[in-house]
Amino acid sequence: MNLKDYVQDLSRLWPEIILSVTALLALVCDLLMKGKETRVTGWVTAIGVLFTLGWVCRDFGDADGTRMFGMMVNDRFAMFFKLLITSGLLVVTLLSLFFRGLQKDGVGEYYSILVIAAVGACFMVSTDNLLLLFLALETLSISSYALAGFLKRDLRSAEASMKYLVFGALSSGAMVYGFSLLYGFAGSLELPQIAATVRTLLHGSGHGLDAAGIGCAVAVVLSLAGFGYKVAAFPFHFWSPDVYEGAPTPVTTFLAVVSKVASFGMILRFFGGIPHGAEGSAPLATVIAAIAVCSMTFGNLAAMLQENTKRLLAYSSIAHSGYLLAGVAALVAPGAAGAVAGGDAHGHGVAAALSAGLSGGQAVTFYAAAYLLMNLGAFAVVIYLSNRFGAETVSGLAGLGWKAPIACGTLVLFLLSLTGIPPTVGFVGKWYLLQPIWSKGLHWLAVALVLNSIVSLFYYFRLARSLFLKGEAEALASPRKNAFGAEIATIAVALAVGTVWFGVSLSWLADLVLSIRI
Amino acid sequence: MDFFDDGTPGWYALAILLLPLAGFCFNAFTYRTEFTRKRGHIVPLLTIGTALFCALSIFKHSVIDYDADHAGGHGTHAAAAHGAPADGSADEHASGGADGEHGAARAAGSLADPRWRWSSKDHGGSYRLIDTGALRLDAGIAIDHLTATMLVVVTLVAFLVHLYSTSYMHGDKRYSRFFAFLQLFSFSMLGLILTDNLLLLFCFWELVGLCSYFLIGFWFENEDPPKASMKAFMTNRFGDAGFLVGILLVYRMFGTTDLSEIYSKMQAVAEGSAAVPSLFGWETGTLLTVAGLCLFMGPMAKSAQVPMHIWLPDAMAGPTPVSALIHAATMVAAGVYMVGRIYFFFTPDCLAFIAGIGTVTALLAATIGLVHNNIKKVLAYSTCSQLGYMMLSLGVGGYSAGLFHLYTHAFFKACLFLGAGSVIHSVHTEDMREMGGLKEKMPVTYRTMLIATLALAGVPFFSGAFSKEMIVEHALVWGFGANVAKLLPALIAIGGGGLTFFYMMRLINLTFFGQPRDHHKFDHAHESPPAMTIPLLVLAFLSLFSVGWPIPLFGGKKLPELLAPPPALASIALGHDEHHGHAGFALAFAVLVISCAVLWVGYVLYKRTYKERRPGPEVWVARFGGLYTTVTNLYYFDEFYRATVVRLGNATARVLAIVDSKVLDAAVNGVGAVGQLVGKAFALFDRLVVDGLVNLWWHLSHAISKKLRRIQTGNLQDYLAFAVGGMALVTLLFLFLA
Amino acid sequence: MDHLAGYVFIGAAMFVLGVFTMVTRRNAIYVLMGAELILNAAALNFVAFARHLGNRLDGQMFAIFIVILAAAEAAVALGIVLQIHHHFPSIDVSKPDRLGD
Amino acid sequence: MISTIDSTHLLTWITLSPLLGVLAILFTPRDKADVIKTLAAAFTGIPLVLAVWMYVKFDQSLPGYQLFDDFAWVEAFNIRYTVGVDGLSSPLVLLTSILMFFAVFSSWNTEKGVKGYFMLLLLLEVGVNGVFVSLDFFLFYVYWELMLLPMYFLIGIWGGPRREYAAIKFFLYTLAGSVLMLVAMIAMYLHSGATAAERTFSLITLAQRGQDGLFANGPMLFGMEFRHWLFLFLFIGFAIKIPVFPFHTWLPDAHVEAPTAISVVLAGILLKLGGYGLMRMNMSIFPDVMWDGSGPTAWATGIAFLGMVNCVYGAFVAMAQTDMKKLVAYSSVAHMGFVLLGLAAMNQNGIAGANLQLFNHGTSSAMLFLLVGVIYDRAHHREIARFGGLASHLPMYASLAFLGIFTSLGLPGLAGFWGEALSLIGAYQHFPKIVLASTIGLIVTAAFFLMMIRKVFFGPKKEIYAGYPDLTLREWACLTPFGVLCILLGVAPFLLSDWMKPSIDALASLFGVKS
Repeated sequence: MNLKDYVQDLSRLWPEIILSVTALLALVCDLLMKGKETRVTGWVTAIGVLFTLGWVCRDFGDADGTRMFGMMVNDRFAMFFKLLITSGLLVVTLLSLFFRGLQKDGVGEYYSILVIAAVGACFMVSTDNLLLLFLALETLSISSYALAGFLKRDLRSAEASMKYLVFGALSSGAMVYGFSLLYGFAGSLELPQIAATVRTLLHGSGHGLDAAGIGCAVAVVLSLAGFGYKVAAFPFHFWSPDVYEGAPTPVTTFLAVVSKVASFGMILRFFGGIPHGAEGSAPLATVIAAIAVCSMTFGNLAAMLQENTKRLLAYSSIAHSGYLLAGVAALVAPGAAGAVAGGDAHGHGVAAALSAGLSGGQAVTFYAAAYLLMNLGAFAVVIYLSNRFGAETVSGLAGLGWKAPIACGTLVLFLLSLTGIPPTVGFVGKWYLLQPIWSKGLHWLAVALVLNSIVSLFYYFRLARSLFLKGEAEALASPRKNAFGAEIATIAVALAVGTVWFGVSLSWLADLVLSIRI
Repeated sequence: MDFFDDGTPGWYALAILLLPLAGFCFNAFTYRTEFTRKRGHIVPLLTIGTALFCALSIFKHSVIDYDADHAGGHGTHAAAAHGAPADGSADEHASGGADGEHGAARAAGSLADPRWRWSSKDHGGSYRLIDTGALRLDAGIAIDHLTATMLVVVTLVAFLVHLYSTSYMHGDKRYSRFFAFLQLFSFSMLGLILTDNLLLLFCFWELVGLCSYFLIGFWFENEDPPKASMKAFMTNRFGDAGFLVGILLVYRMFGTTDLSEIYSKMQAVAEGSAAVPSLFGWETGTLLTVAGLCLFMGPMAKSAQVPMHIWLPDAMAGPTPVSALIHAATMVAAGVYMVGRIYFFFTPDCLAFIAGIGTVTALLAATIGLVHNNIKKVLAYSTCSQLGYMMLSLGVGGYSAGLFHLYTHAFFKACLFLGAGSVIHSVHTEDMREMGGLKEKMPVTYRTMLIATLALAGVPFFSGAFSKEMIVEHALVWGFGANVAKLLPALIAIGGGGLTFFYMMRLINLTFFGQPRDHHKFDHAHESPPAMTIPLLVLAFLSLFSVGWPIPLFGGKKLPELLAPPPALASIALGHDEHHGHAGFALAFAVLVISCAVLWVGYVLYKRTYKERRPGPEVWVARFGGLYTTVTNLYYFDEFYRATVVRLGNATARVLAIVDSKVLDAAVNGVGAVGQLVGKAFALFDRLVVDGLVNLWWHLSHAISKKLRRIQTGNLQDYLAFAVGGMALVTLLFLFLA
Repeated sequence: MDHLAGYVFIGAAMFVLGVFTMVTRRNAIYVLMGAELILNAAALNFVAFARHLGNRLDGQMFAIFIVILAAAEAAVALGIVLQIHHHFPSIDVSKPDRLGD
Repeated sequence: MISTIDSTHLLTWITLSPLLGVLAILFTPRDKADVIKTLAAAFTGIPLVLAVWMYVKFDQSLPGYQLFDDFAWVEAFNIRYTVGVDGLSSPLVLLTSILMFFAVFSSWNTEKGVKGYFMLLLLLEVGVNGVFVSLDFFLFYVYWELMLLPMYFLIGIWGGPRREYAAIKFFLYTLAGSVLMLVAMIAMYLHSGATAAERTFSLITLAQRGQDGLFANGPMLFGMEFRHWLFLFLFIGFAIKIPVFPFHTWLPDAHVEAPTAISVVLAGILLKLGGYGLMRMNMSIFPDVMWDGSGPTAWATGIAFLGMVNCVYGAFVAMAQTDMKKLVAYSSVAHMGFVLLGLAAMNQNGIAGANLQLFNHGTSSAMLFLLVGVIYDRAHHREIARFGGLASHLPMYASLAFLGIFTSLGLPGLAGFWGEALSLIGAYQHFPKIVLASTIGLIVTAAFFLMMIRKVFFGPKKEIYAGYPDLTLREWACLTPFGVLCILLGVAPFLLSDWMKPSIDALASLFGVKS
């Protein structure tokens, strides 16, 4: 590889480069301000992220699947996830700017750590090499540990970061141990080759596994532990409610949204190579589906009695990981994508399968986008409410809907979307997910998924009930001044418009997602 | 279309039907105006008067003129009556090929209905209510002798009752509304008579029930009327449910509810050219019998036949003119009319059942009449009893006799009720023990009621005698040669005459004869104004100079002879085409003699008891204490219903337990209680089980949720342990699957 | 001949010991050492496999990066442990349990 | 398939014009309550006028769908915005438009959160009308779910004391039904063609392919045929809405707690969606599940049986109620049983009866709920036992109440009779025993309504009710149209049945009925 190619490849890395520069700029800016006027740093960061976002959009069409440095792929998939990461980052940056808890001096490096975490996320979704994947993941993780504990004076923040760190150390350790085994079996660090090896070793043809198969299964499970930790899937979710509650809310938002979406990008990269034509791995699919069902059920049931809104959203995000993992299960399950299981009346062949419908990967990709929109929105309103009314519990929200109808109205919309009710993007996401799940023959998974969305209604609408069904007179909290209410509400409204817009104007999104090959 | 051509009854029939409706609408929509509030009777009187005129015209046209022209006999009329087929100008509501079919059917068989019949559908006059493709409901008008006569009876009594009410209801705060309901009732009743479709008949059937409901409950501020009205409606609802099921069966068998189509389909069955689709694997005979019995459920309730008679006496809680019109002359007779209308449909078994029910009713109701002290209730039981006679007659094949009794009964019973109303109006009580000696004070009322009483009892030369004797004759002919049980109707019909005479004379005696027992009331008594006495006089005249006389108007025939029965298609279809012998002159004479004898016995008993008091009624009561109690308690029908439905398990014990208890609440309340009980049970089920399941799920998920939360201990190393355990479990699952 | 099985076995033992340490020891330093053990188990595996596959560079690179990351992680971890020590005068990892249901 | 597009986009206007109202109200200041109410009236008036125009434009002699509007929505999945009406849906569109218009008037007294209330009400109308006109399953589903949220808040915010419970119960039940419908929808879509290009959500195409036996050769899932699963999922979705025993318990709670206008909309329209859905989906797409070529299958018998249970059970439970509104609510359960019976009959009479019942129950139950609302406004309670003698105090009110009640108990000559009678006649062809059992429901229905009349309207005057004013002009204006409809459709049922007949014939022809 000569220098020219290097430069060529580097030119495809502009988003990451700009982000990195932004992180540096934020540090420099903080130094220049001598730790005062943190908001300047924040705005600088926001502009940098916005610039990155623009760049990603500009380059979106150029993504042609070329490999870079022998470790990364510049394809639409990566671009799409970078788009999600940067736009998520932008919102998180803005929310951080307006968050009360971060309205003090000496928090300037917060922004640079945030951006560095995002850089890790960007690399994570665009690499197809285990080593880089590991590095990117750790970049994201270590930055996140620091972010979670950022409010140094806050006891809960410290506890959160410690739990996050120790749990993360165990999980990522297990993962990297699993990686090492995979490396041993596949003899390569390239994901496609590893996927092919896994597919061969875990065919699940009913003869049981040989010794290599068992080892491979252990390796995959260990890797899954790492991924599961990253996306907070049962039983690797334990850190998340505590960390979500303890961390500053914008950081929680980042962890719950950006980090999780990026992790699903990584998971799709990892497992995307396993299905090949109509082949796949049935046992792997079942294991992932089992994790998915446990996650969604656990998340939803545990959320029912939560008082703390952030904790409630934490459990909700566990459930959503379950939904997304269900899509991953559909991805790795054998069977022609989009074909009806057993429905051979119309002569399905491989050719038909190729032209047939949505794959599990595409569905997860789309759902990740939907998840990003609606969860960002929900967190934005949570920040709004805590900023303006100091309300952080469900009962504390009582009657606030009448005091802040617009922001609370958008929250209801986000909750609707999280439940999966049209005309919102959350519904479209569920509908996208259900298609491959059903067509791969995982009917029980589809039914479990929809039943779970009924359970989720219980707690989502506990919030709505508190906000609106209680009278205005029951509102205890009085609005604070200087709470950046209008700013955050604007963000929430923008996200709400997006939630509805993508829930109604589907055509564009459908075409976009279908153009992503995964 | 020739529906409105001169010389057809179309216009008149339509006017009869719609005028009362218009009157109702007028009164209903203008009830706030001064005119309607004070003079609410004017429009109704006009409409019902016009309807009466129209009814008479139709009667003249269809019965008198027709019969004068076709004095030759029945058989040949049909073709002439239907000689002019409908021309092509029928509008889109006309029943296209239907009349052609009728014509063919009628011409074809000897089973054709030989009677005169005018159908508006043959003349393009029908109103298409609904057409689902499978069921086409064309409302048309069908008139035959039965109908035409019935029209006259109903409009005449209705007119007289309207007239009577102007005085009787004078000053009532809902004066105009009373007339509105009378009008609505007249409309419904006339519709019931005129319609040519079983389902529509059912519709009007329910509508008259509704009017009855509102009129019984007219004084709804009082305690009794609301209960009585509800009881009436509910009892009828039971009957109507059966009626409806009957209609469903008929529709399932013949695919139509049009009466003439049912007739022609039955004809085909009788001829053997068509079969009835089977149901539950029953044979045609069983099916027809069951359908007939279901249909008969309606008349049983409406005509207050045992065991569904319980509502009628209670219905006396309504204003007296209503009792006269609805609960004596017309609505309760609708059941009889309906049986007559679909007479061809009833199988011999079915008819025997009808006869049996009629017999029981005739006897039971008459015995209760013996002991009751409420003047209206005595009359009500008398009505029951007479309706039993009619059913009995129809059941034993006395088609014309039964219907003829309907007509005669309408007049004298209306007269009795209006007379009773006149008395009540005058003394302000319904209890006969507080009356007495009113003969002098109310001469017109007394005389007219006496005439009607004699007619009711069947004293020779009064109208009732003619019809009753015909009934007895038919019953005898039916019963002769068969087993003894089949003779019972005849015996009871004869014996019932004595009972009737007894209780009616008791009524007259207690009311008009002897010394006044309540002087305060007696002093205020006075003869009623002309608006009330004129109807009495008219009705008494009709009871006296009855239509039973062979008068020149009918071409020298008696009315009953015009009411020839239709062919008994059902019997023919089942191969039971046995013609009962006709009663000869000797039999008729014998019946006359026996009846007179029975009447005489009745009179003697009455005289010994009440005039000569040897022994007096008290002694009789003492002597037959048990029986007396039973009868005064109305045979415990109400209690029986309560007991059976309330406590299905120990019904018998319960009946015995309440023998001594006084007359309790209405049966419907009993049914209501059961309903409430069942309803409560269901509601409980709803709350405990159905909701319970949902709540259980809710609680369960809450419980699970609570348990699940426990693993989120907050202790980091627990988390780590759980995660490692989870990893192990997932690995095991993986290995297990692969 | 290479001794792959031996290396892998030792790696596995290190992994298990690491996990065991992390789960059972309360002292934050021990817990972090457990994490180091796990990471080093992976590193050992990588090197062993790389050698087994023919002296491949990629596996060895991985091992080196694991070491680097372990260092970075330790740095952040120690910072956090210090904070914990500041808030809860102890480095017992099971002490902070304010968060939780 | 879609012959001509309606150039005026009439149905789209009917459906979506209330959205303009939502926007208009959104930008009206909160304190201008009168303006908001007027806007709401105007923007429910527009669909009403347009729906009347639709009635005029609709060619009653044609069996298929008419007044199409159609364009691609998501081409990748063949999702189209297709709307059109036939004889089954267009009467319900008209009914919706009428009820919504009067619902606005009957909620004129609303004081709490006026802005939100009328916005949600208008949004609700979009959802309901949308469901009736949708000819694309996806669109149908979107509209179907669109109704949930407004209803939740309308009950939950403006309802009675237990409103929160009632609202979430309603929401949960309906959502439970609709997610199963979602699964069925996706399964049907995926099964409807081999390639993405062949797959469709079009209800017309799905019905066509379903009738050609497309779903008959699906896989066995957990021991039951594929099409039976789809049928079951769809049925549960609609059964909850109807509501069918044992899915009915949301109804009394929702009805009792909801404000009057919302009860009217619930009973008058939302219940109809279930019956409509059964015809449009279950019967049209899976005729072979209910009809095996010669007679009804166990599925049809089961539905008829549930219909009977609804009739009898609903009536008995209504009898035990002491709250007027709850009584009326349970009477709805009983009445909707006839719809099920009629549909299970699968012949012209039965389907016509079911459809008449849908429409007429819409008017009569709306009227009854309005009537209960009128008395509640005055007495502030609905305890049957505490009333009495109202016929003396409020004669006008009583007259209209009698009209409503007797329509509801199926008195011939009034609208309610035809639906019940035809359903029974139709069902009798296949299920004589079940029909016999349902007649118990007829009797009990009469019993509880009469009991209510006796206790509420009859009896001696009570002084506490002496001062109550009779109907106000607004109440009168709200009630009279329904009264007129009750009578008009009682004496001229052909106005409706002729309108529906071609479509009913087409539907019945799937079940061996030759028209």
